[in-house]
Amino acid sequence: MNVAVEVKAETGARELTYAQAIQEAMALAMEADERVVLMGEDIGVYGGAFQVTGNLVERFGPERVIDTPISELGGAGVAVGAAVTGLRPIFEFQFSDFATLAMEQIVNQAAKMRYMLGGAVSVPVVMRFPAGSGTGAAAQHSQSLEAWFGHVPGLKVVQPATPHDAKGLLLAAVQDPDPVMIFEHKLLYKMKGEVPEGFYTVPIGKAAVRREGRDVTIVATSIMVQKALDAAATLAGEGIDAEVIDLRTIRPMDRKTVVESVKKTSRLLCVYEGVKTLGVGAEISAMVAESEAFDYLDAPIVRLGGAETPIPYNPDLERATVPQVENILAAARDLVRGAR
Amino acid sequence: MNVAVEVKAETGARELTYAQAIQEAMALAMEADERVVLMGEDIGVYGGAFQVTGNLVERFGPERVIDTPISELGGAGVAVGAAVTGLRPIFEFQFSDFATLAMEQIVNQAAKMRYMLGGAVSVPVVMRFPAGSGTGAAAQHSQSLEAWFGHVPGLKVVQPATPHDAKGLLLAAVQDPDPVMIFEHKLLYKMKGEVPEGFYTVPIGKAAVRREGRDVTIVATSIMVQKALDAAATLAGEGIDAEVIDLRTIRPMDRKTVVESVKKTSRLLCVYEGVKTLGVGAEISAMVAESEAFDYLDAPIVRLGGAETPIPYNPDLERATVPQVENILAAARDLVRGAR
Amino acid sequence: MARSTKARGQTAAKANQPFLYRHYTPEQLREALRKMYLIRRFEEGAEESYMRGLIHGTMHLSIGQEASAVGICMALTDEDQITSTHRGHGHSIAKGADVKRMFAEFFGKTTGYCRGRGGSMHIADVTKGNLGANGIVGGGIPIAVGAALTAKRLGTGKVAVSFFGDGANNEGAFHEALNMASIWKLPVVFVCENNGYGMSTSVARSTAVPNIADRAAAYSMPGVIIDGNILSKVAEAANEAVERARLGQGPTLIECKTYRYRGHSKSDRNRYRTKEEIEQWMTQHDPISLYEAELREFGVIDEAGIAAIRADVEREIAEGIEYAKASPAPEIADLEQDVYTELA
Amino acid sequence: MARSTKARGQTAAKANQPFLYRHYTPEQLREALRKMYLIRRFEEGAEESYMRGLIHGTMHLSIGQEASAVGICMALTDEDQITSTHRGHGHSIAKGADVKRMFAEFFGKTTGYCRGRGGSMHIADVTKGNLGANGIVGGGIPIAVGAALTAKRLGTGKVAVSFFGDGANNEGAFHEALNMASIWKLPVVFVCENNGYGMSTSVARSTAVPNIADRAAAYSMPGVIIDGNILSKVAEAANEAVERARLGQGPTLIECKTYRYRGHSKSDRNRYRTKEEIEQWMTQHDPISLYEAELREFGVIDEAGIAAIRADVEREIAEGIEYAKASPAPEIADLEQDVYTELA
Ligand SMILES: Cc1ncc(C[n+]2csc(CCOP(=O)(O)OP(=O)(O)O)c2C)c(N)n1
Ligand SMILES: Cc1ncc(C[n+]2csc(CCOP(=O)(O)OP(=O)(O)O)c2C)c(N)n1
Ligand SMILES: [Mg+2]
Ligand SMILES: [Mg+2]
Repeated sequence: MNVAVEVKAETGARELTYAQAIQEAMALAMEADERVVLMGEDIGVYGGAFQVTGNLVERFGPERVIDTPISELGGAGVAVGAAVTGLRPIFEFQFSDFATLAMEQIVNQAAKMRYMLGGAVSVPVVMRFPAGSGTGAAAQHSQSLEAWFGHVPGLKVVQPATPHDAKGLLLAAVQDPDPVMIFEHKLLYKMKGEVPEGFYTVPIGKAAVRREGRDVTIVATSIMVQKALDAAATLAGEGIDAEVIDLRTIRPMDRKTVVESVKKTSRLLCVYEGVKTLGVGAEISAMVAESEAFDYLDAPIVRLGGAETPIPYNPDLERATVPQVENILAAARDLVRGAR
Repeated sequence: MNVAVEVKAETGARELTYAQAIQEAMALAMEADERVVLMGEDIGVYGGAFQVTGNLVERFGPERVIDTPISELGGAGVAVGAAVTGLRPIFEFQFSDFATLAMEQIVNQAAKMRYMLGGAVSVPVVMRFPAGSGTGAAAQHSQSLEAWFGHVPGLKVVQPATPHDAKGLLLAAVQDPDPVMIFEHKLLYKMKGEVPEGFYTVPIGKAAVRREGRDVTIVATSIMVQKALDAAATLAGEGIDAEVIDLRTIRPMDRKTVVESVKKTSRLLCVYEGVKTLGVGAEISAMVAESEAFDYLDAPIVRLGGAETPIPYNPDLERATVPQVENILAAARDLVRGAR
Repeated sequence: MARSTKARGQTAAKANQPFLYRHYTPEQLREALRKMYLIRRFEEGAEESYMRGLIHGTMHLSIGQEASAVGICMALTDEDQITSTHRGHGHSIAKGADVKRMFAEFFGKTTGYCRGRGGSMHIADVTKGNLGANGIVGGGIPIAVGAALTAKRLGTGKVAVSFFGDGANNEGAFHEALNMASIWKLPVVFVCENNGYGMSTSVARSTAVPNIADRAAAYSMPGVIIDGNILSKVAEAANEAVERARLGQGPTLIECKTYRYRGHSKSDRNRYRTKEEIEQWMTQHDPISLYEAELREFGVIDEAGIAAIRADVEREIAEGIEYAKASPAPEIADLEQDVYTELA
Repeated sequence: MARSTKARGQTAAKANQPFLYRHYTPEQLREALRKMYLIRRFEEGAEESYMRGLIHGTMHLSIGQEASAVGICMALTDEDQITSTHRGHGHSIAKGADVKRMFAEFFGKTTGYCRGRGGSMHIADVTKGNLGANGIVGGGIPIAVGAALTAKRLGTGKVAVSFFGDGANNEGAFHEALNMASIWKLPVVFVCENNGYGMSTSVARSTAVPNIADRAAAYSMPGVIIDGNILSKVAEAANEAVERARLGQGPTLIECKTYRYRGHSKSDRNRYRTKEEIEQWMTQHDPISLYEAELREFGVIDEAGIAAIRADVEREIAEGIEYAKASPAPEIADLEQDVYTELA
């Protein structure tokens, strides 16, 4: 079953945290399909480093909620091999930074296997990556590496920004026949939001317009979506009407939604946490600059991305490393008022 | 000694292949500084998978030309540890694709160690990555992954396009106190070109204008530079005067040279072999779109990058996967004649 | 080929024969010889086609290592799964692939196993349980463990086999995968084909133990060292390990000592070993010659039988090459097909 | 602290005493006790500061593991180098770091060892040979091998020590690094601090061998298992391994069996082990109590001496915290400093 449209659940929505929404999605997937297994470090009795798997091991047992040794490359490879042969593993990296140990299996094997074998197999593996800064964990536990994965044909890459999407995109990912990488921002885990009960999917590859506006398009990803909305609320008071797009999927990118928006607003601001250079915003910008929206542009395309530095430990430095609401405000004002 | 300018050798230049130029650079570096060691798989008696190290093991002995086991992560880590403690290792990956096994040491350790330790150490390691397609080696031996590295603060990333630069950038890299990643296109190894004798460096971070022109700026990397020049020659016959920039360094990118050129030509075409989405061209495009050159642009910014697919084995498919001269010609014509 | 139950209750005379001859029928034994020939002639045919420019890229020939591929796969059913290596033609044929479609793949044709996308380094036949050769040294080892996890979890009774070389044993993936297979008691057999070198680097220069199987103890699994050029020894070790796996007793590491006659790949100048060493293996310890002699000794085959097999193999190879030549090349327009699964 | 040559030619009576007491002077032995106290009180001080919101992020405390850090570093000179782990405060102090600058780092100040960029997980003191804690499990192991390569290549006579946990032994980096250290006979000592768990996962559930040192055989190096809570045993094993390394005889793997009293990090709910288990270790096998008793038994120290050390440590900790509080925070404008080396 591959649901291409967003199914609205019959039952009313409750408030759940982002982490709870993911956990609920995993539980639903496991109930519905016994081929679904969870793998990762300390996801069993510990409940996961961020308590996302919680007590699922009690419900589904250690045969389906599998604590792996600290072996990211091997673990990811086992998940890939299991996916090719009939399971539907959801593999949790404890921190997205540790993906650096498993790029071989993700990029050379999972992403390419179907192609290299001429379509003879599918690799329905889901990998979850707790990402981002803001926790004081410094340079090796705070990276936002989603751009790397967006550069790899064969992978799909999503970045849910709300509890609703965290659940819906995970359920879509589990059903997807191809490898799906989910980047979850650690600071979002405690964010609350409406989450429908029961089964629904959010389509991979579709952005969401979170706020309509006429003056400037702000395309944001992950935790930056809320910051962009906060900025937009302030901007509205200043007479600047911002459209905020939640990109949701990095690969394949929803060209149409972004391009249409820029044709309307004539201004584009990209906001993302990953390092600015060669980050997701570079692609958004380049995609628009080569599109039919180019002729509509009234101002340079501005990117607000992470600083060109590893994430520092000191909290004030750390905060200064990634875009904040005040940076979005300043950039949007400049863009619209033509300071640049 | 840190030479910031391009030193012209006294002695006349001879023709060397790109591979010979690299070998000569390594030999010079080893003669000048006994801390320089080479590490990699089969770089000793075998001479390297692409015969780049050749017979250096005979000249410098197995203690300085070190055959590693097939252990990319560990080998890279040993090189990093050696660099921090006083050696100047030049580490060869047999194929750049195998960097996927060593991203941890490159990205979490080499790139960040100086920063995490507040400047207490430097990591003068050089890593060489034979990259690119065109050899019929299929999806796991043909990738162009330089964009990933360009996204990582703490690394410097270069892509020499000529034998001259291959030697000069390698010598600059060996002297550099920070980790430098060198992406060498496999198809360039046999390319011949003038190479001065003796010691000289090509500055990291400076692009080269290979052909001046007024109608369109073509920014190309690595093997695409020659293709762009070939295209430019044809275009000249059609009355289109293309400026061709060899980017040379991916990180830090030479913003000024590119922006100045676009201000002159008003049109930008980016040509690179890596996958188009989130490849190097995305950054070039975005950098220009947010620069003062934006106001000079008369047409959308066009990117010609690799297809959104793993590299296929069949030679015709393989060729179709990456930009060729005819694609550059078509794109440049469209850009200048306003077909788009 | 599956284990024969028929072959079990044989005459008492057989009881003194080696395992192979007790366990398999004469037809199966002759089929094993045919496969060994087929592998060798396939690779010679591929080599020749390469020289003639019909195949491009590079290739890694396993000539000299046929007993290991065939002996291991004799213990497997068509449902059992293998992961293979860059030197994977032998595994592919031993696991039941059709040389027609293999040649077609090498020629880059749509009729090839990978529709021309994979070539030699990614040859696979999923219908026969071959999950594919692999361009990444050690890349297939965790994947085989994953296949074994599926088998255990879904109770399919399948066994997974991971082939890899001596060089691969120094990769982190080897370590991580063997450890997981052991703690989870998965039905997987690790087969190290130790041909003495990883490219130019000898085991002595790359590996801190004299035998790769010495490392089995680090994963609390049996480590078995065998002469990988003697088919009967390989098959016996394989059967034991596969049975152990199928009974839920966990993984085994088998080390087959063998040798490759050809260079590492098409660009090897053989500077790291002597002509004498190569000659010695070829003339004194060739797996096909050794097996043929054994079959004759046990009266399983005679000269005519061997000649028939050879002729049969020649025909199959010639037909395979013709098929490959005649097959259509892929359409450029289909370049991006199969990057993703097409959704219905 | 360096080996004392004075301590060698002592009276015959000493010959019956354990290695530690033969090898080191009473001052050195008392200094070892002081360091163990200092580590414990430093971590308690850090914990308290964390609770009071003076330190942010997370931290991994090594309380209960002090004997291993101190015992190993006793065998090292200031020039010898170590790589450490996420649980690295003890290694740092044992290798000679000043707690002032450690606190300052945890408080995110410019006077900290990493100028506020690194925090607990990257604490380092390169001037004393500590190349740094590491946020990546197993990340420091190859780096230590690299340090040993430098030592061998440049003939510096230095030895490198890599600390890591039991969990780290299942990382590919462990395997690759130990293999290279062995084939190249490098002056490096691998020290596994086996505290029974990698986060929540016990050795039994994660590792296919009962002892980590059982894996030493897979790299043809000595594997030594010791009670890591008995300082004298740790120091003896360390001296032997370091001497072996310095003599060019290659690496050793030492496994110190130990236990951490606190949770894995600040967010651990200890659901994977029992209160009784923790109590048992704390009351029956505390490394500081054990060492103190030994020192008393051998007459190296008395109550007053212990009290003096404790008071001294208290003062040092209090001063350290004050220093950290009073130190300046980094300037935001300096954010991108030290990403690259500034060229002259
Ligand atoms: C990760 C990785 N590193 C290096 C290579 C290049 N390479 C291909 S085969 C090979 C040697 C492999 O040796 P071994 O495992 O003994 O297999 P053999 O070739 O002897 O069959 C090397 C170094 C690779 N393909 N993948
Ligand atoms: C590569 C990597 N994987 C996972 C983690 C998360 N993590 C941090 S410490 C730890 C447990 C380490 O266990 P062990 O090596 O036994 O050291 P201990 O914490 O017991 O001192 C884990 C899983 C990490 N930091 N790095
Ligand atoms: Mg080999
Ligand atoms: Mg532990």
